[in-house]
Amino acid sequence: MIAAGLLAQAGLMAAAVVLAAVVPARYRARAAGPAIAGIGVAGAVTGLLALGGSQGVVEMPVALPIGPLLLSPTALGGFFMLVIGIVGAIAAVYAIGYVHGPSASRSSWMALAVFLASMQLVAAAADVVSFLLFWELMAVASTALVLTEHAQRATVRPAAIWYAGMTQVSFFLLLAGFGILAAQAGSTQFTALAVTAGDSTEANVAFVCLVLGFAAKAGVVPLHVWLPRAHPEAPSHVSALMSAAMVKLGVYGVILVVTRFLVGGATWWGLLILGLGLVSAVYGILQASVASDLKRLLAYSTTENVGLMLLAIGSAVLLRSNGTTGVADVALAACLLLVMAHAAFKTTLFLGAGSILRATGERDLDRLGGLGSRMPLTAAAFGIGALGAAALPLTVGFVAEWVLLQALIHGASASDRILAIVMPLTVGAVALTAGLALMTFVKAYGIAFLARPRSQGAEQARESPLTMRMAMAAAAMLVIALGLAPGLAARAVADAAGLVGIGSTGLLGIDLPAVGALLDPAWLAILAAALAVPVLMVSLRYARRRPRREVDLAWGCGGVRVSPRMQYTATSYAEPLARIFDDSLRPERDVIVTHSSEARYLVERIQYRQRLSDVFETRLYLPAIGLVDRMTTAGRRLQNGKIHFYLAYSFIAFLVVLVVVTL
Amino acid sequence: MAVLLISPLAACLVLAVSTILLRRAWLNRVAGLLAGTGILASGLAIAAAVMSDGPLTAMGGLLRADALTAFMLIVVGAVGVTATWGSLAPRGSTRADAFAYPTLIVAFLFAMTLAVLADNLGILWVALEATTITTAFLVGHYRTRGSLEAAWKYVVLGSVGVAIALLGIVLLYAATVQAGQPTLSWASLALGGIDLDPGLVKIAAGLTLLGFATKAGLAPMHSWLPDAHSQAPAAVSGLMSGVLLAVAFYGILRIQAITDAMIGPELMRGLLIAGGLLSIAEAGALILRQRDLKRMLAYSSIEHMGIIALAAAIGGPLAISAALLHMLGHGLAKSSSFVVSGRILNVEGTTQISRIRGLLARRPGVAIPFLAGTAALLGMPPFVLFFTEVAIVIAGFQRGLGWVMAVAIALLLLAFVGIARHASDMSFGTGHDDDAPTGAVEDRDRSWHGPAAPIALALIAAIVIGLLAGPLSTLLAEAAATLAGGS
Amino acid sequence: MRLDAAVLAVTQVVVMVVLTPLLIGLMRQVRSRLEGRAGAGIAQPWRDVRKLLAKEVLKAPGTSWVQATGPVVLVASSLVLCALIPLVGTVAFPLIPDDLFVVVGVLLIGTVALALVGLDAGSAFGGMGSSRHMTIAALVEPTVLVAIYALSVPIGSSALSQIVDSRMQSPASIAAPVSLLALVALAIAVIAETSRMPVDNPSTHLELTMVHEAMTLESSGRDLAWLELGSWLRLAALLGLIGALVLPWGLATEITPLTLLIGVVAVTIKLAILGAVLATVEVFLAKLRLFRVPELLAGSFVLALLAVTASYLTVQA
Amino acid sequence: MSDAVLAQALGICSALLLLSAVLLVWRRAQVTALPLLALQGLALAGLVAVIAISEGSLELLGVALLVLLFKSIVIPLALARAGRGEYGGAPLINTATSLIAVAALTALAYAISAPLAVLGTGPAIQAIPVGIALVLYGFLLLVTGRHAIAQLIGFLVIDNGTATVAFLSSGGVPIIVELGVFLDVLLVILILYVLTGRIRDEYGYADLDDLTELHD
Repeated sequence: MIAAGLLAQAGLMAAAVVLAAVVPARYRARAAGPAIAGIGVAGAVTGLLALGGSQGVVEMPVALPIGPLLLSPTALGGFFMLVIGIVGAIAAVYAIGYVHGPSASRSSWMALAVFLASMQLVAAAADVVSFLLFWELMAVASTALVLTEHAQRATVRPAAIWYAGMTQVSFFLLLAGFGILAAQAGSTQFTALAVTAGDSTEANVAFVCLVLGFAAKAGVVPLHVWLPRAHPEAPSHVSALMSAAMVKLGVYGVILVVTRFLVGGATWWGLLILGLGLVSAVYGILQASVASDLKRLLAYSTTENVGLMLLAIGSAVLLRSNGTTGVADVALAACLLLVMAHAAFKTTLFLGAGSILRATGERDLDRLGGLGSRMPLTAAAFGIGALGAAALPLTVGFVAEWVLLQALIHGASASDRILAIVMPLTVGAVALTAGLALMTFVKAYGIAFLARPRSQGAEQARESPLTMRMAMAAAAMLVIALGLAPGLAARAVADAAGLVGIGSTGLLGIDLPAVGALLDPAWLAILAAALAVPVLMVSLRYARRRPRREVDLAWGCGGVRVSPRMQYTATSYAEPLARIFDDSLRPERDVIVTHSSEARYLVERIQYRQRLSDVFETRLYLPAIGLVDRMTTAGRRLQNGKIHFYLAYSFIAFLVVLVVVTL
Repeated sequence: MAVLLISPLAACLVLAVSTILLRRAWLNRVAGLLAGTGILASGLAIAAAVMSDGPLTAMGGLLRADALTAFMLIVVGAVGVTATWGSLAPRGSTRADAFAYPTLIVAFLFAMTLAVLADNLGILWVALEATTITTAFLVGHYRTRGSLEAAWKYVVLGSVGVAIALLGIVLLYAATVQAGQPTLSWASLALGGIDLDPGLVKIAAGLTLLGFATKAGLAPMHSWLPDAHSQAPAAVSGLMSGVLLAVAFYGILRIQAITDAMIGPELMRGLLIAGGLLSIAEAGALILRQRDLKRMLAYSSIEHMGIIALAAAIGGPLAISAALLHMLGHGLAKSSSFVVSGRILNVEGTTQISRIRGLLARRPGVAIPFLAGTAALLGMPPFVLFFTEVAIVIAGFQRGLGWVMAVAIALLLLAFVGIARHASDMSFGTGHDDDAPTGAVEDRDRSWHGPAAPIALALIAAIVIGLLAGPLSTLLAEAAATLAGGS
Repeated sequence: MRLDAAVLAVTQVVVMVVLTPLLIGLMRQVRSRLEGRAGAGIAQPWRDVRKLLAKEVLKAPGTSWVQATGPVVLVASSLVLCALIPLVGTVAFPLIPDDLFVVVGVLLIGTVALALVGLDAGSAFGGMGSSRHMTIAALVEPTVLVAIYALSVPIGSSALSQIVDSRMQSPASIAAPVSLLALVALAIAVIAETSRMPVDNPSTHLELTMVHEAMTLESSGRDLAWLELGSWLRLAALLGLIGALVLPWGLATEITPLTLLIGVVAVTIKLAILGAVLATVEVFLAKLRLFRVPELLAGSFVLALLAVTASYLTVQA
Repeated sequence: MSDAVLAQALGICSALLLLSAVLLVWRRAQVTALPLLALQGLALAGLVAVIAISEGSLELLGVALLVLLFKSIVIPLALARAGRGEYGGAPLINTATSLIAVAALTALAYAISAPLAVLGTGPAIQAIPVGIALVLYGFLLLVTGRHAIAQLIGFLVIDNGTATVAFLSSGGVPIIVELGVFLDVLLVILILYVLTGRIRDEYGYADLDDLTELHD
């Protein structure tokens, strides 16, 4: 069954590629879209089977004696395949209605099929070479997708280069890490790599390489720089796939490392992962909270969520080495729940952002507004996604964060000083993250959908076509359904990683006996509904008596003018925060005051400009790139065109070799 | 069976002579392609024969073919076909100086075939030097100042470098004379039966390696390469980058097999690692700020030869078969890329990277093969170079050369970023300076500007060979075993 | 058990709805008297709510469904808070534990509803208030969670009823340094979250200093009534929580009419005391500049963190 | 002829080879360079002839004649035609430095020839360092020579050195290889000759200083 599922994915991929290539442009979306959705469904079904314990192998021979390539998903792989498959299917359906211009081209559809299938097969890979193969294939396809609109915007090209470069960094790190492991194990098959590593130098180096490699793909600070550039430039269904599915494979990799390849190990392993997660979470959401480009905001929020996932993994590693395996399991469960939650709400949000982009041509929040009434379904779906991203109760985001916090507060113990210091700080950081996420998504939703339109595009927005609405609704429904019935998710998560002490209770609530906590959001919803009834009854009673009366203008203390430019914008909304975190965000601000020509005291206009760049990019990467640049510029002098120099190189090499061989 | 070995050489000779004597335009046009096809066919035939009957010999042992030979012949033939077919001039066009060109191309292919088939280090040397001779005027074909300069540098640096190899071969011969069994046959030497003085073998091996490394384009002996490759006509650049380097490296592999049998692998490993890392570093540094497309491709060849050198240093069945497959994959991809770069030069009038913009939007027929070739060269899956690079790194770690691999990987990143950035600068975007968004580019040029089939076939082959188990993997394994036979 | 919990929840909700306007009235009255004014009487807030409910609602152009639903969500969330927090008794629902993280989550739903209402009309003041409100909420969250963490460490659970229960059984723990630090931190957080002095001035009429008031500027009629009531309920519930933590006496541990009565009386007294104290303190405080608020909150975060660290020391001892 | 005479002849030829090479480095003018090159060819031919006689090999005698014909007559004459009397500017390093370099390279040649002692103890083996020194000098000429002809001469000196080593160490490589090598070298010289002409046509002189158009 598993083998059939894997072959079905490959077959559907081939079919989708062929369809995309041969079907004429008019029908292309309707032909390729469903085929790609099929890839996702096949992946989800295969993943579900693998999660349920089915096993199966697909072998593929290669020319070199490093094969055969093995595909055989484990339960954990199946879990990720399931998540990716569902996201993929939704995004593919969405794409049918969404694609236009370059994103409707042959190459774009072909790349999409390859992208989705290779992501799913990464989760199925059971040996180093096939893992790296599909990993890199996924990178190539996604780079092609990021480049889709290269002829439309000048920002696409640098984004793709950053992405390709960082992806290659990730690939090389993984190659080195896996190389070390394979050399140690004498085999490239995962089953052989699965050895408990001692505290050897090789294990340490391999650990760092692998974790950093996966972290780069997951968009973890400080390797995240590609993410806020690439995600916004890609077409939105691709952004959704990248953000909700692809970066998860980085998390998958880290989990593989700590639960399969390098089990146990030094305390600093756990601290490293936790530290990376902590910094990513806080930095990511801080950047998101001050971003005004909607897709950039969502991209940084991905960094935040991946940070939380890593933080959970790091705590699990620390707790396991401390001996509290029950709590460690809860932490790992939190990570997987976060994966699921993030996949659900980030899909919703990116699809929503795409819907906005398609309707208005804008992704700058400062130019949106008033879309709630113009695009009701998009507004509702985006709203639900935003609630999820803000981790508010009744959404899956809340469940995941709740489990994480339960693990964290039960993790510390007085006997372990490191944990006693680390855990409170972690809780504080998670809380700050949650608070800023709340602010971020209130801003995103409030500025985009409420108030009056801030641009012509927003003014004339119309609701998106059916397939897009279907996809958004499905994704939003997942956010709520998993939030109300997390029991199912909990069971899946427990199966995926072989965790004990995670179960379901009540109306599919979640039960964590290891930390003595349980939560049944369905009952909470019922309670809330029951309490809301009398309030609503009162409201309705008065509403019938005194209906709402439309007025011409809002009041605004008498200060509201007609111009929508008088409204608060995303930039102004985040301004207090940008000021508070001035030291870590380092925004560039220009205030240009033009005085009236008649009198210096009169101001004709004031221009305020604020640019937020990524601190890591400007402080870490650009200097490093500059250094390499200077070195290569110096290196160019070696090849200065003078044949005498060239002969001298040969001569020197000759002399050196002579000396070496006669020594 | 001896006829199998002689036939490709004879065919090339006949073709070369006919181009001189007959002076038929159609023959001149397709002579290179015919020679390439012949070599490819004989390579396949020899491969089949070798795999069923073991090594073949001819002409009193001067020519010999084993699995490695057969594989190299396939490389020469396949790249020859790609490069010559891909840059086939339109029918009826006349080229200045056209009569020498086809003759030299065929002679060039002949020399490489001879180098691969000869079971004598002396003849191998002669054949390698002959490649310099035949390509000198090909490099200088365009008769511009640049090509003249390139030709001069090429001949001087190439000959001087190869002269060092001759010194090494001479010393090796002296050692065999002293041991009482004078021979230059690598087949006999690699068996390890002859008791040579290790000190002498070390000198001989070091010098031969250095000499062949010149032709193989390994730093610091590579200086001729970017100039020659950038100035030669596209087909010649493709042939030089795609096979000449590989054939020279074949010489290194033969020497290595001999020394491994006699003095152990340490010396060659050390030298090859130094050369490999230097090459990758040099290539990475110069690609990053490269201004010319063809020079960039040339440096990429240096980078790939560095990778192959590292693989040779690692040794063992996995690394060696990866190195061999890498040669084939690189040959196919690089010759296609050079052919496409020739088309870019034709249609854009320049190979300056900064003056080529928006290629994909304006000329998809050229840009798509260019991008595909670049992806292949960058080791992106599903192209075969992905598998070989992964295999080489894994083999390196298995050999305990972890730090070497780490450094190599870090340096490869430079080359990757450089090539990726240049390729994307040239291909993507609108092609207008201001990068203003344009809905549709008006005069979109979909023509391939040359035969599409060879490029497509070469790139498809560069994918397929990685996934082709069965006969290919047997051939590779046997070829690797040939080299490891003595140790 | 579940029935018990339901009875308790209903009691708490009803009691709080009745008491809250009176509490606000009390606080205003205390303040008026201290400032030398007569005051409007304790029941004035009640009258205000009733009046507002009956008034016509004005709908500005561009406003959306948020204008109408936001206030209802705020009130509902506040009511859920009243049901979950152990105000009258410590009998919790088995499947909806009064887990502190859940409580905070519900609280935040109200915060968000309020912030969205502020943004809905598109007036500059609404946005300003909303922005400030959310900024403060974001910065308060670490303090709240870490303070909760500190309180949960000694008993190994984050369920409020269990925390309060354990305090009832060993009153000495209330005065422990851990508890004091955590309570101070929590109190600051509550003040910030409910927009009281010195973070926000609830009775300000200067638009540029407003936080809470700015968000409700565009609401009228029953919307405004619900917004006011919801916010008051939040304040009351949180004060009640602090009351239960500081003075955990009088809470019903099992549900009988008598214990319920005692609980109701106790919570009334506690709220009255805390309200009066808060109002008194507020008279002597000036509102902080907005950009000084983070300092206050950072301070409270440090207190909470110290509390956690201290709690490990205590456990060890 | 007796061994002693042969050894004597061998010594004279080796000394002439070395001397001509040192003088080539020292005196940088075409007027002297080409005769010196011819002298070197002559010495090499003599060396081959001596070895041929000592081994009684007719083949080698033929080789000696070929060497004589080409290396001491044809090539120097051809170069004289190609060079047209020019020899470019002064070498890149001055004469004193060149001579110090020569001394150092000679010492190096002897130092690295130590492992070659295993080949035997005869006078031929003793003279091998001369061949290696020639190769090194040739390189020096190449690296410092500014003119095309100067580089050609450097290349020829390297080739002479290699040949010297070949003949001294083993009496020459197999004849087919020997012929191939010879042909190759001739062709390379021919090509460089043609290219020199083209460079002159293009630039008006055959100085290599201006050949720096291709660079990074």
